[in-house]
Amino acid sequence: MIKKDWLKINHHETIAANIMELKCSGPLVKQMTQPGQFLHLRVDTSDDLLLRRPISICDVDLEEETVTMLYRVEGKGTKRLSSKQIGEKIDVLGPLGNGFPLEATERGETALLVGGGIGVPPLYNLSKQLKKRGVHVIHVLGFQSKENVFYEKEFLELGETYVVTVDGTYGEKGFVTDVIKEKHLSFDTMYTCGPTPMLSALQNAYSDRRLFLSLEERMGCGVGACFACVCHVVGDETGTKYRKVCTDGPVFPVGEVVL
Amino acid sequence: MIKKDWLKINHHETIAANIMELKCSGPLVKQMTQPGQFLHLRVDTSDDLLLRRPISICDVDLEEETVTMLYRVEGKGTKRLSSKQIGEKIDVLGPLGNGFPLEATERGETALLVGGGIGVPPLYNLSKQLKKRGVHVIHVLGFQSKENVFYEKEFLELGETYVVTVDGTYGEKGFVTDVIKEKHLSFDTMYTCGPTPMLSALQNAYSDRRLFLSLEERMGCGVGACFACVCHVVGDETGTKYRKVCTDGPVFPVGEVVL
Amino acid sequence: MSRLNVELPGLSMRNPIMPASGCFGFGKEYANYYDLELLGAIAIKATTAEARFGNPTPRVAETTAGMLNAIGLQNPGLEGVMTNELPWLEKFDVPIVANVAGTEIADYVETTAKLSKIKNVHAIELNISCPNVKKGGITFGTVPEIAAELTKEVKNVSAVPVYVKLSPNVADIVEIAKAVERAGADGLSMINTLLGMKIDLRRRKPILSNGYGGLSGPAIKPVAIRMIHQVSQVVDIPIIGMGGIQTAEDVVEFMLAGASAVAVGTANFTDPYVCPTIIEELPSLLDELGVEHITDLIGGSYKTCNVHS
Amino acid sequence: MSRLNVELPGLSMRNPIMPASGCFGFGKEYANYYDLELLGAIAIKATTAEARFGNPTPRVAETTAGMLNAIGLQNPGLEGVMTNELPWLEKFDVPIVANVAGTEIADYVETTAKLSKIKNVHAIELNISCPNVKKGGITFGTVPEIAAELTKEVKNVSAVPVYVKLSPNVADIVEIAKAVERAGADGLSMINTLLGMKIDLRRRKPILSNGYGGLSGPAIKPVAIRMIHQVSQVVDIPIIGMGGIQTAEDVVEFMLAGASAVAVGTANFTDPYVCPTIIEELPSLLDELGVEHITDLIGGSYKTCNVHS
Ligand SMILES: Cc1cc2nc3c(=O)[nH]c(=O)nc-3n(C[C@H](O)[C@H](O)[C@H](O)COP(=O)(O)OP(=O)(O)OC[C@H]3O[C@@H](n4cnc5c(N)ncnc54)[C@H](O)[C@@H]3O)c2cc1C
Ligand SMILES: Cc1cc2nc3c(=O)[nH]c(=O)nc-3n(C[C@H](O)[C@H](O)[C@H](O)COP(=O)(O)OP(=O)(O)OC[C@H]3O[C@@H](n4cnc5c(N)ncnc54)[C@H](O)[C@@H]3O)c2cc1C
Ligand SMILES: Cc1cc2nc3c(=O)[nH]c(=O)nc-3n(C[C@H](O)[C@H](O)[C@H](O)COP(=O)(O)O)c2cc1C
Ligand SMILES: Cc1cc2nc3c(=O)[nH]c(=O)nc-3n(C[C@H](O)[C@H](O)[C@H](O)COP(=O)(O)O)c2cc1C
Ligand code: FES
Ligand code: FES
Repeated sequence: MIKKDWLKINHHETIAANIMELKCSGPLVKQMTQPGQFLHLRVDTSDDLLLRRPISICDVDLEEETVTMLYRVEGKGTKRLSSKQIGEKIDVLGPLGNGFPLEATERGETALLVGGGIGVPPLYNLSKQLKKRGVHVIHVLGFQSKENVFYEKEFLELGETYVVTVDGTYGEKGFVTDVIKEKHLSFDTMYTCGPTPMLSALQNAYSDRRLFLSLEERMGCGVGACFACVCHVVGDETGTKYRKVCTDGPVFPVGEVVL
Repeated sequence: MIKKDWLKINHHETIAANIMELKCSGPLVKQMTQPGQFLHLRVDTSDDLLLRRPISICDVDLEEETVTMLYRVEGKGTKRLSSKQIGEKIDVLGPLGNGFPLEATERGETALLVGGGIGVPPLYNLSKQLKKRGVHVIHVLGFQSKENVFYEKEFLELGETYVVTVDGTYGEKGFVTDVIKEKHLSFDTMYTCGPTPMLSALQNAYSDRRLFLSLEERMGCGVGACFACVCHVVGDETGTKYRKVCTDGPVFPVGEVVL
Repeated sequence: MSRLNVELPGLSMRNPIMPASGCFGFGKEYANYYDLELLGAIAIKATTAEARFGNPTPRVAETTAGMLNAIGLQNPGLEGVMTNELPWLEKFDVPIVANVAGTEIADYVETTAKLSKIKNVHAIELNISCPNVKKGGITFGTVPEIAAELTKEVKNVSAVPVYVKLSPNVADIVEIAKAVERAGADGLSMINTLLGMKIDLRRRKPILSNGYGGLSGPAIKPVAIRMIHQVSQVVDIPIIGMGGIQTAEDVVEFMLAGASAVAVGTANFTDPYVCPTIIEELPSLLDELGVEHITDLIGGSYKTCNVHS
Repeated sequence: MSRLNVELPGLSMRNPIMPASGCFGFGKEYANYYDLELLGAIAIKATTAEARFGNPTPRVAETTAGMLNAIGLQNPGLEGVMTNELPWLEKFDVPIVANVAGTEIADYVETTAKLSKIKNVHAIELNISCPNVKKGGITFGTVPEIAAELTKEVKNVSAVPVYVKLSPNVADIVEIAKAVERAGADGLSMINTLLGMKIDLRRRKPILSNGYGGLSGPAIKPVAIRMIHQVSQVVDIPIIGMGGIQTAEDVVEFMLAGASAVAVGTANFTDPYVCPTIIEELPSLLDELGVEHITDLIGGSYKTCNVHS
């Protein structure tokens, strides 16, 4: 089974402030079946940037063998990635990690998908797949400000969608947790991805619920070999137990790892 | 006066085995008036290749503001350069150094231009300019093998041209010095550029003639500041005198520097 | 007819390529990518007497043509390695180099005594870049006498050859190398990482939670080549070379500098297939260079007798 | 209102940027590119008592994100520098740092005594990365006692403040730094190049005719940052930081690590305009980081009092 290949860029454009949408295709896409998994991208072949960049799978079209990624232009690597043109190829390793468990939610149940900023992308394919399984999906998407909002329309097409901005310039004002409370959103399962403070707030509020959190950590290998991305295990007295975000995660059930 | 600019690539193609012809344009070209000067190219902006590559000016069109360079794909830098596409821009510093003295040859006199391999390119614009001044030009161009021969037609248009290959697969067989002797080529001035063994052979044979040699040396700065490219001065007993290839050269009159 | 095999103390390698310690875990992960028997050997992650979690994250940072790591020797401890990791590796016919770390001599001795008796451990690699708690935190690898003492004690108990892995953070690598050779080392591994740091401009804090970390990758290759060139000419024991290797050309450069085999670290992260790719590319590179057997390259930058020209 | 000026012993700099010694000749060449008065200071090429031709060529080699040089201290000698180079620089209102090298203490003393009395020389930078012929070739900069002795002798004769330029090729940079501080150094320059090597695979010979050379460029930046971070916290004299600086961000990183000013070396070769470009970009970067005056950055990675957050 191939695990690394050169995918061809079909589409590459800015969809919000500093947020790019990247679509590329190749046979490797056939394996990208689990929402919440990530790809490890080599942004180019020059030797000044050695490490790959982990980017979540936002959506896949298995027929067309096309994968969509959304990324924020942050540092050196994503800046360089953003200059890639349609037709160029990009070295993709993956899919990697364990994604969101679809089977945790039964047909007819309600899943609340809560995303923060650049944690929103992996929820999109998750929502699509849950919906296809007959799950009722609700989305709460948090952003800094109006200019950072993306994919609202796409999520709306799948189900109820609340957009929240920290500064109130678009949608509700505040944090995702505020909206969940104010709107009295009820759910059977919550799936979330976003900045650690957001994950912590959700974990504290819903630790007794079916909650799955997708974590972020700086990575070396992305495949479990280098021990760069470990986190502690909840309740481990020895302090030596760990989970690797790259292979055991990035998605963990609430209560398994220390955020 | 600008000394460094981004030139736009207009043309980029292979013209012989591993030899590329690169044409690019921009206002900087206006300054490239002296044949034998060189440009210092930054092949790309990634940080793994820090040093610029010295490449001779092969030809210029001052009206069109276009410069032609011919280069051999050798190592990392020229390999990366060879992947640049038409329309891309390239960071060019120059023109640098002291080129061939046109005024050393009077109208009506004969100049013999002797090039070896990738030393051939700077002779092309030199020949054009000499011819324009009413100088009779003869070219002797040496290459390894048939597949390496380039620009024969271009030189033929300017004057008598002898091509020599080491293995005899094209033109005369042997070295440039053989041809000069066998054909009894007579000249008032000789201008030459090529590998050091060729320059040494010419220097030994014609040290009493008007002879100008273009040297090659590994460079740091290309502007005279780092002392990477120095050579000893002929007859200097102290051993501390020097010339810098990048600024005093690359062209030196015979007898000035130690090859 | 093999042109790539290399015979070193304890290690009968089908080619000179092994993944470097700490960059390949205990092999399980990369076994999903290719057959581990393609490799010349495998250097497994440092083992300490007790299990360790290591440093808080972030543990890695990228630098220009390099990376910093401060994993902090996370490992399951001697017991864990012996019961869970090494038995799993038994199914592969490839020699294992067990990297051993510690904070005092007794740790190294205990770990080596036990690990070296495991069937598939063919050599011990002593990681002497660790600070010695008993000597006030001085790194074992920076003081010749301490490095030698450690080597001697470990050699006393080891059932297999011992390679001492030198730290490049010293003024005189030759002195250390000679000291550990005299103390009985069967080989050297060089180099370990250079101590470095990167600061986050906005947070005004080091990116690594540990502050400093080890610099690896192509950035350090010239330092590795220089040290191997210096050391290989004055010791009689073989050197496993490492530091920034990414390609078959890099392997040749290390061997010309004086290495008898090499280890590939950081490059595994850039390309998980880098080791088998290098191994595949070596024969045609040897052809191009007119070299019959890869061992003809060893020390070729100073041994004139080997040059075909 | 200037936000960039820095006051150091002997050096009243309009901004913290100076070209590094050896990478800027004696200023003449880059004066064709821009007005040298834009610079905070200029560190001129190492001067030795006698004129030197230096090493045979090739003298430079490129490595990944770095370069090796073995110029061999080519310079016109004390007399030449005093009669031809320094007078030419007088027309620029910019402080000159005269880099001094030698092979024994007497050389350094002689050169410093004379150079430091020249009007536009505002500081001496002692290049202690040279081998000491009298001590069997041991590099001055690797033994604290020798470095201290040299510093003391030079301080005795210098008419201007003395910055000691430390070699990074040591196990314990802090020890050397403290020793030269105690011996009277007014400041430190760090770091000089790391010793490295590159081998030509086809010729089987080092690319540099000298064999080894000094590694500079972004490859070594993490080592420089780490050493400055270590040293600046334990000495009371200012540090001129260098090693791979290419951008305004790099300058900020060096100052957060503890440098009070910086020098830019190799980057001049990549871009002759790099120094003025950095100087131009600094104010907007300070704005972005919420820093009023550039000196507020100094040591910001460990001095919490300076952080605006
Ligand atoms: C499992 C996972 C999924 C992710 N999915 C997405 C996504 O879909 N879209 C998106 O925009 N971002 C995503 N991120 C974050 C993304 O990886 C970083 O923004 C990116 O690596 C930054 O690289 P850079 O070159 O811009 O920054 P640099 O600062 O140049 O990066 C330097 C190094 O730090 C690492 N790094 C820096 N920031 C982060 C971070 N936040 N998380 C992990 N490593 C980091 C880089 O990977 C690189 O190794 C994800 C991260 C993880 C761990
Ligand atoms: C004044 C001058 C004019 C030149 N004109 C031409 C020309 O018109 N066409 C052409 O093809 N070549 C020319 N060269 C040679 C050309 O500069 C080298 O072939 C080129 O730099 C090799 O770079 P690389 O990246 O392919 O090799 P690498 O091996 O990756 O280069 C590594 C480093 O070594 C330097 N280097 C390697 N070989 C040479 C060399 N032969 N001369 C100088 N530096 C070298 C590179 O510049 C670089 O700094 C000229 C050289 C000089 C000095
Ligand atoms: C993430 C990481 C972890 C490492 N862990 C160890 C280790 O446990 N023991 C050891 O001796 N060296 C360790 N090293 C050093 C490598 O084995 C190797 O010596 C060094 O990285 C240089 O090689 P490279 O440039 O190919 O990575 C580690 C290096 C990295 C990058
Ligand atoms: C070509 C070259 C010549 C150098 N010459 C000297 C010198 O004469 N004296 C000195 O103290 N340092 C010298 N150095 C070291 C630099 O001043 C600087 O310390 C080092 O290169 C690190 O900075 P960088 O990475 O910005 O180049 C030289 C460096 C280079 C690249
Ligand atoms: S990134 Fe290497 S173990 Fe997770
Ligand atoms: S290349 Fe720097 S002086 Fe010539």
